[in-house]
Amino acid sequence: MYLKRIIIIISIFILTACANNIQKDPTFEPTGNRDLELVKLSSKEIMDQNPSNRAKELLSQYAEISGVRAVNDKNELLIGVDIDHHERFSLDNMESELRKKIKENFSDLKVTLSTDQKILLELEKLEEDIRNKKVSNDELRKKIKELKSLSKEET
Amino acid sequence: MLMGHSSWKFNNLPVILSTGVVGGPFEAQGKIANDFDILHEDMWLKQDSYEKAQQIMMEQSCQLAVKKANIDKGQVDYFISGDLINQITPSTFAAKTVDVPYFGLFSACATSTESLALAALIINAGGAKYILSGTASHNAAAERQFRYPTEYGGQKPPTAQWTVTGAGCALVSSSGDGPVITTATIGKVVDMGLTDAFNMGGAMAPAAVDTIVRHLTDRNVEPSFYDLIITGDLGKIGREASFDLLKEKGIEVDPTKYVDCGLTIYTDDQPVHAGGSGTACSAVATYGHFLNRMKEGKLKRILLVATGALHSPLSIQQKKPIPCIAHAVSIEARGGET
Amino acid sequence: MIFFWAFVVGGLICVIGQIMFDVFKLTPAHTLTTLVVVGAVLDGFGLYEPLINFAGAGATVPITSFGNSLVHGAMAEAEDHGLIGVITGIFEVTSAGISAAIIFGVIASLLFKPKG
Amino acid sequence: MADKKKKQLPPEAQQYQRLQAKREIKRPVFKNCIKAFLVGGLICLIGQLITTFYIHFFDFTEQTAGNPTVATLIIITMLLTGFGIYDHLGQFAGAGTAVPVTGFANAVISSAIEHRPEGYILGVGGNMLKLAGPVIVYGVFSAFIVALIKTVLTMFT
Repeated sequence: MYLKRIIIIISIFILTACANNIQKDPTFEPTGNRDLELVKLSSKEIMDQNPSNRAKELLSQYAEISGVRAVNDKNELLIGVDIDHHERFSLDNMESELRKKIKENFSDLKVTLSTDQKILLELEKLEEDIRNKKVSNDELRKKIKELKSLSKEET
Repeated sequence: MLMGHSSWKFNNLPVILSTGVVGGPFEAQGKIANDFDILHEDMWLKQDSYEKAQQIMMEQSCQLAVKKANIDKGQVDYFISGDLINQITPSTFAAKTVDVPYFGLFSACATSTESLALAALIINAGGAKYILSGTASHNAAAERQFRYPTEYGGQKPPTAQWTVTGAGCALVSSSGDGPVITTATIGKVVDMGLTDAFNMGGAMAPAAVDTIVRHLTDRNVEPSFYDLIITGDLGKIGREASFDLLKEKGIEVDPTKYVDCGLTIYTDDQPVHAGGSGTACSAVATYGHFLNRMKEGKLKRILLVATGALHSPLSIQQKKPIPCIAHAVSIEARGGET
Repeated sequence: MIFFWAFVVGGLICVIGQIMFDVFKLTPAHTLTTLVVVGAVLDGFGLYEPLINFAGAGATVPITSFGNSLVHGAMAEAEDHGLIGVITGIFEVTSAGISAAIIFGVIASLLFKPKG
Repeated sequence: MADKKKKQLPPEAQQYQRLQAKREIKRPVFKNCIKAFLVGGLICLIGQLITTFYIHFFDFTEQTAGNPTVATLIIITMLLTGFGIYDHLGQFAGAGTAVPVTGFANAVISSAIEHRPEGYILGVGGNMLKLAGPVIVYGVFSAFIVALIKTVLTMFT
């Protein structure tokens, strides 16, 4: 009988724990389009981040997108997209549509677009580092390559 | 001797000299814990398999019965036993330890009365002076033989029954003090087409009713002749279904005098679903609880109807119905027969 | 959000299993086998992957995902090697669940005794 | 199917089955479903928490975090099974603990520890997949059929 009680207590505990979690982590917040986080990075920094900024602007037109992170170097553009949760049923279609759109606009760069939480997290850190000038061009290139291969990994 | 078509009347009145009753940890928390001679704390009895634990319980109950009767083990003429596990090996190994000529029986949970009836028959005919008759079962051993591994998280429906961990043994003799075995009725295999192995009580009820009806006809008595009619392991469902069925056949039984061993052993808040079952169920409840009440003078005549479901895991997988059987033995306090 | 939907979708798949237990009186083995086959067929129609995108562990933890990933392994290999890949690729993706269960099964048999 | 079988029985047996059905304790389907929903959902929620943990603290993506999540759940199941807790959870939750991958692991692990007295090769090895075997067998076979049809269809289109 106390088994029942234990299960109820655990479930309440976990439900509240993850509710807190949702609030703390901005990437899980379905912020919607208007207050979309668009931290534009200065073009004078380590590497010209203009393509990234343009990509962010382009993607912010989509109502389904609740957050964009992007980083680029000379030849690569890496974009992480956070999509509203109720749109995730059609995630695959959405992804290929966005990919097509970006590729049309950035024909001179190799584009990698991902909706993966991990990529979003890493891009956020990387953007922070660029802003704080904590990362050299070489390191940036290496990091982008690393994330690109991570996003291609399956299971 | 032969009484009616399928019953025996034992004119020489074989005596149940003594009994030995052993139980497990779950039985120790039950209603009749005081009626056990030995209660084990450990399901394993410090053995390396459940089957071995069951064998040890059988051996202990035999030793207890022999010791209480104050006879030498060498004086026992036969050992009659059986159980539910593959080819009744736990009984066989126990028989090797007991070291007397051995009859191995299989009647599933009705083995206790089948062996008691055969023991009485042999004693009555002068074929032996002392016979040990008993059965044992072990919850975990039965679980893994008939259902799932004991640690598997399968959900049992409320119709399921709980196999008793324990052993009960009676020493039957041609002379001495104690309750006497007066009659026995051998059951027929009855199959009403039920296939749910998680509802054995419901499947076995018609077999119990069939045997009770034939016993009453053969002995030409009313149900009220007995202080108690005790069924083996029908559980809640089987008890009620058999009660209805008896009524349908025009036999009025006083519900307070119609009890079930499976509902006697455990308390209501123990998670045994529809009640206890297993070969030891009727043996433990009768040789412990009911014979003790008889010794106290609270009971004069009882009819024990142990019921057995004779299916195997194989027959269930092949979608065969559950064949059932019930054997009845009447036990009376000395002087009860007038 | 993903946590909420993982809870709800996972819970609902379990309710389907419970209904198969109680209403259709199927054994656990029959129920789980049916669910795995259903998972494989759903993936055949391309319906399981969107569910995983939507519910995360709510769709990957129930046994239905087993059928899904078996098909996935087979399909991935088939794209590279054609029809023969269907046979050779089946365990490509699923191996984690089966191998972990077997490995920890053996370890458990060394460590534990059933409690009865 | 069941009705057809019932009609072949003698009338006496049919009559008894009706009588018995009245006395049979009904399974509490609704209550069981609620319990299965809560516990099953909870297990998936824990799975999601583990996945999120792996994504945040290790180099796993949503795609690749699935395998370590399953392995972690199976380790937890091993401990719960070994300490004799999982069977009680199973009695409470029914399909809630049977349908998630933990139920599959429990089927394997409980069979493995149950059959240790029969030796490691024939006991543990031989019986380990006794309960989980059908799931693997028909999972593989149905996946084969589905993948075959899909491959053939893509070849001709």
